[in-house]
Order: sequence, then structure tokens, then C-alpha cells
Amino acid sequence: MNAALPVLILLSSLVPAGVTFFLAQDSHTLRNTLNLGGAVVKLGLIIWMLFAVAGGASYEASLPLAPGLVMLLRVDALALLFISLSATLWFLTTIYAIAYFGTKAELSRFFGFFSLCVAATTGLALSGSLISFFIFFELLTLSTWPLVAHKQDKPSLSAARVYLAYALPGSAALLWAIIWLESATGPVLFTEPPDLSALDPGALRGIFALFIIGVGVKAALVPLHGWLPADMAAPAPVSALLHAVAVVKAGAFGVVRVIYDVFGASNVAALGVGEPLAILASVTIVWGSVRALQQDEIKKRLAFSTVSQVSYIVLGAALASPLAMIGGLVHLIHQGLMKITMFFCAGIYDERAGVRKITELNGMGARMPWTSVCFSLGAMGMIGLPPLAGFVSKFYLGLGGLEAGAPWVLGVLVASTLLNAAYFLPLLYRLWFLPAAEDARGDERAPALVVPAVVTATAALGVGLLAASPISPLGWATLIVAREYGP
Amino acid sequence: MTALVIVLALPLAGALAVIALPVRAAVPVALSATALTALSALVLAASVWQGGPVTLMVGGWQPPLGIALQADGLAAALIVMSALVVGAVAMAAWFEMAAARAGPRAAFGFWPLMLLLWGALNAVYVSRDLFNLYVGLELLSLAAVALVAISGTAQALVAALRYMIFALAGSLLYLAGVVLVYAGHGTLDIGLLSARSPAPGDALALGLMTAGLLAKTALFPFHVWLPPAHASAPAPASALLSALVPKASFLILIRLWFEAMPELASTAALLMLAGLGAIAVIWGGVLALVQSRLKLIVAYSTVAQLGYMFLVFPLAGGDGSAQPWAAGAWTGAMFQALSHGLAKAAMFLVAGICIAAVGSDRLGDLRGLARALPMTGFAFALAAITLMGLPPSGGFTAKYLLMTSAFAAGQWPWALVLAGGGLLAAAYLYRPLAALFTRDARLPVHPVARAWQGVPLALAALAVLLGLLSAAPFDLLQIGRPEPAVEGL
Amino acid sequence: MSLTVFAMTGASLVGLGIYGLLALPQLLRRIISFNLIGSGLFLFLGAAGARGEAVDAVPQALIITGIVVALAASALAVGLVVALARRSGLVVLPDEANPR
Amino acid sequence: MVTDLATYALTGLGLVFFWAGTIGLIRFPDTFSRLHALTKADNLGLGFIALGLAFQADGWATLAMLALIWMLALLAAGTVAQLVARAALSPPEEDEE
Amino acid sequence: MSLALDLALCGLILCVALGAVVGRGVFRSVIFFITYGLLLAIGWARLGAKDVALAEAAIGAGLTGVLLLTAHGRLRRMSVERAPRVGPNPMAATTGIAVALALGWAWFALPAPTAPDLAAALPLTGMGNPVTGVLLHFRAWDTLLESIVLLAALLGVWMLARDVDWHAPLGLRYHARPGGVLASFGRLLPPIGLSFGSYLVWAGADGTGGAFQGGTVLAAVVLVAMMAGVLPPPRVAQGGLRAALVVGPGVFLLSGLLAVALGMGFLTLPPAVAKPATLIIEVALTVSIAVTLAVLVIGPPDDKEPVR
Repeated sequence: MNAALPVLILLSSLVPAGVTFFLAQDSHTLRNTLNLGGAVVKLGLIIWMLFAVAGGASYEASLPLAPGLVMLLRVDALALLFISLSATLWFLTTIYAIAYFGTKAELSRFFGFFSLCVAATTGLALSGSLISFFIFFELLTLSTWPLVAHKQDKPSLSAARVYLAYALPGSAALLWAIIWLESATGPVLFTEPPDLSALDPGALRGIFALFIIGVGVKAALVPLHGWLPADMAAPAPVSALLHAVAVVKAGAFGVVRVIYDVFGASNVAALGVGEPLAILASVTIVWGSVRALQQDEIKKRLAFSTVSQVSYIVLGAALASPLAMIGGLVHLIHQGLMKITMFFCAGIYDERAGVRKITELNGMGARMPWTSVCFSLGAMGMIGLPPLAGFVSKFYLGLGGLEAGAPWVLGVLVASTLLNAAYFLPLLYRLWFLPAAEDARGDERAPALVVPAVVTATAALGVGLLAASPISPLGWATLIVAREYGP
Repeated sequence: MTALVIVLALPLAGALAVIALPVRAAVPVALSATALTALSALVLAASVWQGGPVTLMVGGWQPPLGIALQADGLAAALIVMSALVVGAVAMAAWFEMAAARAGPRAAFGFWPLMLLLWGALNAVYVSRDLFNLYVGLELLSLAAVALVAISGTAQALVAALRYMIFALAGSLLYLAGVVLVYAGHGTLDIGLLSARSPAPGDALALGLMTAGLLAKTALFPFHVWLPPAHASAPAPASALLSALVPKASFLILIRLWFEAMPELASTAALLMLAGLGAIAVIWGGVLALVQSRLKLIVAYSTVAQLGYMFLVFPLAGGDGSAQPWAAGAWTGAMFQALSHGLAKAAMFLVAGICIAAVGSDRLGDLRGLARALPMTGFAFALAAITLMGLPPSGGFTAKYLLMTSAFAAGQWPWALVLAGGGLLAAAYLYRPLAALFTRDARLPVHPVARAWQGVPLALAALAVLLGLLSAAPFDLLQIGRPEPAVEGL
Repeated sequence: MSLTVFAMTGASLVGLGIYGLLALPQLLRRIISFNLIGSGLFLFLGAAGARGEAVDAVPQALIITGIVVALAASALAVGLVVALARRSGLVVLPDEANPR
Repeated sequence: MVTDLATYALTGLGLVFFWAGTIGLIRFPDTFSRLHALTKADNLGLGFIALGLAFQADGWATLAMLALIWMLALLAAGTVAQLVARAALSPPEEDEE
Repeated sequence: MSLALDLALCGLILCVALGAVVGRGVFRSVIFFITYGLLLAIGWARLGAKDVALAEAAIGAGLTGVLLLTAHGRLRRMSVERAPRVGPNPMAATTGIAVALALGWAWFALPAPTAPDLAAALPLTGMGNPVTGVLLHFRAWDTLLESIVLLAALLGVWMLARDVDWHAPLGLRYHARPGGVLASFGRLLPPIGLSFGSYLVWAGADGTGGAFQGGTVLAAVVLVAMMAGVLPPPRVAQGGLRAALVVGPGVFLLSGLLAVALGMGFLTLPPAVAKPATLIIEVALTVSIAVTLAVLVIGPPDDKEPVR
């Protein structure tokens, strides 16, 4: 039982965070090497752990704070799935951010909070008990606030305030639910779901609702999604990291944990709370897509698309069937890859061509071919065209829906696919088929920006094409569902 | 044992030396006395950690005649916290209360008053004799009023006067209780009182003493004197006043209600105390929302944060003390006392630095200060996290323990107060945070020494560390508790 | 019996002092009321101490300590009142200057 | 027995003087005449009472103490009377409140 | 017979106290307060607590009275706005009556007196007077803290000075006519007062008296000397003054620490050396108390006439 590895993984982003805070503004090389080094070390550790876990080893590290308050880091397949996603994407986003910012001001503070945020995400993924999940969940909120408010101007500060205004009440609800549950069942560990016999079904439903509100804020479920579009005022790497990897996925991951490790799929079905959650997720999917249609800014449209896409995962988790679960989990990875690609491209358009509005995208394909190809791949993946990643997850979600006896899920999927097409195809049409305006400029002479986008685009493509192989996210997700939460 | 004597005697001796010695020797003597006492505080905590409560019969006389002093886990934890806060305040005062900046009078008066306040605090933490607590409280109040009056402005004098009136009224009510206890039982020692059969006048005595101590702890109806007093005192002084002084009278309340006369704790009285605490949390928070000066926001936040500690009474007091969750609630309240002390002192020192940098602590003038003073901004953020009770800070551990006990005891409204209070704290602390972090700085910023900025940062980091490494303080607090913690919740 | 008389006097002095403290805005009078409450309490304690056959010495020591502490507090309070009067020309707390 | 009689007589006489002094204090029109009444009558009254008590004294120490008390009272009364008179010469302020 | 005397005395005390609270002028209520203090001293004598009677007369009536008188004098000269006339306040009256009744009820509900017996422990302290025994031996920690409370109050009063006056002599300028009555009184009284005060301190060990009562008498003498212009008012910067302030608590504290160094408990005085050690402590305390009380009553450093 090697306790060092999870702590090492956590430290690999905590240490760079701690050191970077105190670096002077102009020591760029030291800061960049520190952060990139941390990312590489984390990736290496995770890959090494992948092989070890495949070989049957298990890792656990615990730090007792007070009786009943134990910080537990435990590696299970679900945790591995999420930290591998966050590690790879963090590595790429760091490269992208270094290029994106160049020598702008306040970078030490940015990269400090940047790695702190990823440390929180890793801790959240690795946490083995409900209370350590909550502690990292809170740390994530605190470390993302300065990132959103990085530019320190009026819009980004108000965006940060809106973010806190949603996040803090959410975390209060989450804490309330945790304590309400733990006061009856004692400390909840994810190793074995607690016996919920001590609480009556009404209380349990209340607790479940509070849990969903708590994590739902970050998973951007409909009534609680207001902060996501507002956060577009943040710089591109932040919105990329926030919406593809850290915050939003943490929320979805939380929903999965709550449903499968705290309550257990059978209890969720027994309590009959799975159905309303699925409906809520579906409403979010449709509502997100409709709102995305009405946006004229690229990043706003992507934000609303994220709101709807994350609810696929929630939908997958809510439908108490293994296939839906696989669809949800695999979408966690796919959506991460596709969405980060599109945010990278949006950032490149903004940085290199000064383009923010969709109307200004005319003829961009000719001038910035690489970015536009990646953007199109991402968009088509989102729509769910067959060979790409999006299709795989939607396919499994549909099967899961049928298996769970909820045929209306198919309707939702079809509707959302059409809506996705409706709000992404015009962009592609403008990119490739409309002539560019005369004064349009734009070049791709920043390889450090374009390469990460290309890498994530090819990964999104590869994940879709090679879905059948065991090491692909799909294979992995089926392994998780089979081993952890068997039908 | 000698560590306890040094902790009690050295601050007083230091104060006397500082008064007697020529002015230029004052600061070095004061700083060395502070360092030595802080060291012996740690040694005391270590000896309490290993050998259990340290008792000392002053002059060798047994309690009914003599005065017994006892440093149990709670007293040791509070002594260490006070040592850390006073140490930090001393370092900050080395910059802020220097004669060049604060004038010869304030520079002469601050150091002895700080040391006297510290001596009185340590005396009150460990004393087991009710009248000795009265004299300790009086010394504490006089030193505190003098520290408020040091800044010399008109509203400081008014604040000091109002503080004086409340403190005197509180002391006299407490004295009335002590008189009744002595008349009834012939002894003033807490240990002996708990052993004796209750006399009819005890309820009245406890009521009078509690009323007096509530006035000195500035709980809700009696809180009017605290914000102006803590806002108009110089920043290091208000750090001492807010972080430490109310804790002493709160500790006496705990000694009375949990050790001296536990059987008198009727549920109605306990609920009333916690009810006042709950109102204080809401009232302090709402008023802090509407203030426009940083020091007033932080002062009203003290009124609110003190309210949390009173939630311990219904959860762990009276017949509830035998319940399994009583230990969690009791320790949670003490964690709140410790983490609030550290965080509040850090916040007031940050306010002091802001005033030194831009000359005023109005929120409008503080805009964009974090760009010029990044460490100060970060210190304020860390302290704010502790006061909001967000993990991983000590405030969170306190809130967690109290909420879990509230749920286990089935009294969930107190958990509602804790959760709502946390959000309210987030609301009123967000305004200064946002002001510090905006970009458009209006006023020219005078340079502030980095070492000075480091002091609040260290304190705030300690408050957060208290949350991360909360296992050790948790066990220290259990030593010498009337009913040692039942393992687990 | 005479001890009861002194005790009752002490109690009524405390009551009188509390009336003075709450009702009188003039600060010097408030300080006088504080001293009245203090000495009333000590009279009560003294009478209680004298109930036994030998006069109990401990209350006397407490009372002497109390008197000295009361003097110290009164001195600081008086100093504050004079300083406030010199600074702002008020002999009452500002918010009580015009009784509502 | 005769000592008790002497004590009663002398203290009674002392009381009469005190009574006279008080009447003077109340009845006399201005400050100066009142000062006369107070210093003269009361000090004499105190002297007689001290004398009366001297008979009860059980040793030289108490006698010396009584004499010291009376002498100090005289000294204080004389000085204070002078000061009050001098203060009364300057224009009287209105009696506030 | 003595009951009638007690009743009369208590009635007088209550009337004078009532006068002090509801009397028309502030000067009038201060004078009533002083007479109240003296009557209370007689009351203490009636209760058999001679030490307390002395303390009440010296500190309660004497010094507090002087404090209030000087303060009232300065307020009158400062042309301060008059305090608003306030009618009877029913809420305050009910609170006062309630507390008084509660204490009264508590008196009758008191169980049998259980005073701790000093007889066994007193001889160990070498003190004849039990009160001094309690003050300086059994509750030595209280007395030490109390002497430091005086010092804290003094520091507080000094902090009320204006920055510009900080280096000026303490208190107002008293200008007694050189050959006048007050000047001669100021020269005549000190020798008597000094001897009486030191006698009080010396007698405290076995009879009535003690450091606090003696110290207060000496303080009064110092005050009279300063008011008579015989003794120039000191300045904060004078080392002698500050040393005198600190010597009392300092010696007391050091003796306590010395006892720890010698292996005994904190503030322990071994019976063999108890009497002389107590005397040394008492003398040091008296010096400090006398200087502290005198300087406390004089007030903070003050240069010019109060200008507003």
C-alpha cells in the first residue's frame, strides 16, 4: 500500500504553485520550466501509476485532521480516468498559456493560482472520502476566482463576483448535505457506500437534492449555470482550463461520485431521484443549445455549448444503466478534448486575428488553415458525426437510455444533435466558404499556440476512431463500469 | 511549572522594566520579553501535552485560602495563540508605533500597555479563583481602554469612554456574582465550587456573572462599544483588542457554565445564550456589509464571529455535556476562538499597513492596493478564508465540528446559523477583497517594508495551517477537559 | 440583626447606583454611580463576612483590593471625561447629548 | 463612675456647640459669617468631645492620639476657612445645572 | 442601643447617596459623595472591619473625592456645555430596584457562614493582622495584580495627554501665594503626614493599617505639597518618578520569582524569613502606591490652560 504516490502527484502541482507565487515578474524562464516540469512530472507519475493499477496495486494516503475529519487520498479507476485527463490537458494548456501571455503583467500570480487550481482538481479526483472531496472542491473555487479576475478590469471582476455568488452558496448546500448525511452514518468513504438505513427516504431525498445543488453549480445544471457564460471575460487559457478540464468536469465528476459512491445506483433508483435528475439534465442540454444559438460571440457560444455538453455526463450518470454510465464517463474525456480544442482555436483567433465575433470569421479558413481545421474537427465532433468522439458517447447514451427504459432520452439526443449542428455549422460555413473581408488579417506564426490545438484535435479524432481498442477512453470507461459499479 | 510562572510573570516584569528604563531601551526590552514569554508559552504547551494539566498553588496555600492556577489544554492552547498574536503585533508595532511615526506619547505608552494586557490575559486564562479573575479582567479592561485612547482623536476618546462604561458595568455585575458566591459558599475556587452542594443564591450569582461577562465579551445586545473602540484604536492595538480581549471573558463563561456550576445550566438559559450568539452573527454580518471603512468592517466581523462561539452552550452545556457530540461542539468552539484570534489579528495588521500606505482605510482609497502590496493582499485573502470558514482553514474545522455536533444533537438551526454566517462573512469580506484587487489605484502608495507586510501573512498562514494540521490542537484541547472527548462523533 | 441592616443598605446602594448609571447622562455623575455600586457590593460582602463569630478576614482583603481597583478605574474614567471635555466640549456621550 | 459622668457632661457640651455651629451655618446670611460659625463652634465642640473621650482612654497612647486628632482638625479647619474666604472674595459664578 | 445607631447611620448613608445621585448640581453631588464615603467608613468601623474603614476613608472618600473635585473644577473652567436636564428614568429605576431586591432576597437565602479558618495558617505568615496576612500572603497574586492595575490606570491617564504636552510637567499649574496660608500648610503638614503614613504601614503587620492605607496617606501628603507649590510637579521623562512607580510591583514580583529560583513555589515566603520579607515588600509597595496615587490624581502632562 504505497502511500507516497498520490501525495507525490498532488505535490507535483502544489510545489510549483507555492514557489511560483514568490517568483519575480521577469523570471519567465524559471517560472515556465517550473510549471512545465511540474506538468511533465505529474504526467509521468500518472502513467507509471496506470501501469501499477493495471497490475493490481492500490494506493491510499490519509491525513487525520480531527475525529471524523480525515483527508483521504485513494486511487481508483474513476479517479485515474479524471486525473489522466486533467494532467494531459493541464500540460497542453500550460504551453498554450505561456505563449498566450508572453510577457504580460502579473504572471507569477497567474501561474501560481493556475497550478493551485490543477492541484485542487487532482486532489478532488483522488479524494477517497466525502470530506476531502469537499475540501478540494472548495480549494478549486478559491483558486479559480483569481484566475477569472486575472485582468482585474471591471468585466472580469464582476464575472468573478458572479462566479463566487453561485459557487459559495452551492458549497454551503454541499457542506450542509455532507454533514446531514455524516451525522447519521458517520464519515463517508468511497471504498464502500455507507448504509443509509438510519435516515428515512424523505431526508435522503433532501440530502440528494442538496448534493446535486452543491455539485450542480460547478456542473452548470440549468438554474445554476449563470456563472459560466459570465466567466468568458477571463483570458483564453483560463476559460479553456475552466470549461474543458477543471471546474466544469469537477462538477460532473462530483455528480458521478454522489450517485455511484455515496448513494449507490440501486438506492438512487429506489429513491426515484434518478428520473428527475435525468429530466433536469435533458432540460439543460436543450436549453444550453438554444441559448448558444442566440450568442454572437464565439466564446459565449462555446460556453453555452459546454453547459449543454456537461449535462450529457450528468444524464449518463442519472440513468441507472451501465451503458448510459459508460456513455457519460466516456463523454467526460471526449467533451474535454473537443471543447479544449475549440477554446484554444477561439483564443488563437482572438490573439492572432483579433476576431471575437462570429460574423468576423469569414474566410478565416484560408488565412489560418491549421486553426480552422482543428476548430472544424472539434465542431463536428461536438455535433456527433459518426467517426468522431461525440458520436461514440451519444451512441452509448442512447443505448443506455433504451436499456434504462427511458426512450425519450433518444429524442433529447437527436434534438441536441440538431441544435449542435444549428449553432456550429454556420461557423464552419463562414470559415471555409465565405470570402474574407478586405482588412482581415490573421496569421499562424505562433506555433506554441497552434500546436496544442492540433494535438488535442488529433487526440479527439483518435479517441473517436480507435474507440474499440481497450486502452481508449471507451475501453477504460467500460472497465470502470464493469469493475466498480457492475449492473 | 516554571514555564507557567514565566508565562505569568515575564510580561508583567517586562512592562515594569519598559516603564522604568529610558525611552530608547524600551523597545528592545519589550521585544526580548515578548520573545522569551512566547518561548515559555510553547514550553508550557509541550509540558501540558505530555504531563497533563499543570497546577500551581500561589504561595503554597491550598485553595480555600490561597489562589490555585491551572493550565489545562484549553488554557495552554489560548496561551500559545495569544503568544503568536502578541509576537506578531509586537513586530508590526515595531514599524507602526515607532516614535517617528506615532509620536513620543504613543511610542512610550504602547509597549507597557501591550505587555500588561498580555500578562492579564495569561493570568485570566489559568486562574481558578473567581476574585482573581475579577482583578485580571479589570487589569485587562484598563489596559484595553488605554490602548483605545492612545490614538488621541476625539472619536477615539468617545469610543474609549463608552468602552470604559460597559467594561466597568460588566466588572461590577461580575463582582456582584462573586460576592454572592463567596457569601454562599465561603470559597472562590472553581474546583471547590463544583464539589459543593448548590446554595439557593447560586442561580442569581451565575446570572449576574454571566450578564457582566456578556457585556465584556460584547455579545449582541452589549456589542455597541466594540466596533468604534476597535476601529479607532491604532491597528496593532485593535489587533490585540479584537483577537484576544473578548476571548478572556468568554473563557470565564466557559469555566463557570461547564466547570464551576454545570448543574445550574438550564436549557432555557443555554438556548438564550446561543440565541444571542445567533443574532450577533446575523447582526454583525449585516452591519459589516454597510460599513465603508476597512477597520469598521473587521470590527463588526468580530461581533459576528464572537457569536459563533456562543453556539457551544446548548450543544455541550448543561445535561448535554454527557452526550457523545458534546466534545465535538466544545472543541469546535475553541477552534473558532483560536482561528478567529489569528485571522482577526492578521486582518487588523493588514488594515494598519493599508493606512500606512495610503493614509486612510476607506474602501474607495484602498482600490488597487494589492498591486503595490501583493503580500498584504494575499494575507488579507488568507485571513478572509479563515473567517469565512472555507477549507482548509482553522475556521472550517471549527464550523465543521460545530455543524456536525448540531446535526448529531438534532438542533439543526445552529447549523443554519453557521452556514448562513459563513455566507454573510463571504459577502462582507468580498467588498474589501474586490477593492484591493481592482486595477485603478487612485492614491499614491507610500512604500511599506516587506518585513512589515510579512507579519500579517505569517499570522494568516498560521490560521490556515491550524485547519490543515488540526489533529494536534484537537488532542491538546482535550487535556483537562471536564469530560474528556468520547472518541469519534 | 444590624448585619441585615447593613446588607440591605448595601443592596439599596447597588440599586441606587444602577439607577444613576442608567439614568444620568452627565459622565462625572456616572462615575459616582459606579463607585456607589462598588461600595454597595462591598458593604454587602462585608456584612456577609461578619456573620460568623470571628470576623472573617478574607472578605476584608477582597474589599480593600476592590476599593483600590475601583479607584484606579475611576481615575482613568475621570481622566477620559476631562480629556473628552477638553477635546470636544462635551460632558456627556455624544449620542446621549440630546435625550430622545 | 465619676469618669462616666464627666464623659457624658463633656460630650453633651460638645454636642451643644456642634448644634450651635449647624444653626449658624443655616441661618447666617453670607459665606463669611457661616465660616465663623463652622470653624469656631465645631472645633470647640470637637475639643469637648475629645476631652470627654479622654476620660475613657486606657493609656497615654490614646490620649496622645486624641490630642493629635483635635490639633490636626484645628489646623485643617483654619487653613480651609482662609482659602474658602479668599475664594469667596472673587466674583461668584452662577451655580450651574 | 447599637441597632438604633446602625439604623440611623444606614439611613444617613442612604440619604447622602441619594443626594449624590439625584442632587441638583454636579458640585453638590461630588460633596455628597465625599460625605457618603466618610459615613461609609464609620459603617465599616461598626462592622468591625477597621482596615476596610481606613481604606474606605482614605481611598474611597479621600482620593476619589479629590479626583472628582479637581475634575469638576477643570470642567467648570473649560466652559463646557451644560448636560441636559433629565427627568426620572422609569426603566433605570425598575432595573435598580430589581437588582436591589434580588440582592436583598439573596441575603436572606444565604446558608450558614462557612468562612475558611485562618487560625491554622496565619502564624506561618508571621502576620498578626489577618487582613494583611490574606493580602500579602494567601492572596499575594491578587495584590500584585492590583498594584499593577494602578500602574495600568496611570499609563492610561498619561495616554490622554496631547502629543504637544508630552514633555510638560504633570497636571495643572497650581499657584499658591508664596507667604499664604496654603503655602505654610503645605510645609507644616508633610512631616506629620509622613510619620503617620509610615506608622500605618509599620502597624499594618499586626494591627490596623497596611501598605495601601499608608500609601494613600502619603499620597495625600504629596498632593498637598504639590498644590502648595512646595514640591514641583514631576515630568514623565524623569527617571526617578518612573523608578518609584515601578519599585513596588517590581520588588513584589522579583521576590516571587526569587522564591521560584530557590525551589519554592511562586510568591512563596518561607515562614522563617516571612516577617522581614513582608516588610520589605510592604515598604516598596507603599512607595509605589503613594507616588502612583498622587500622580494619578494630578493628571496627565498638561502645558497650557485648557484651551478649546
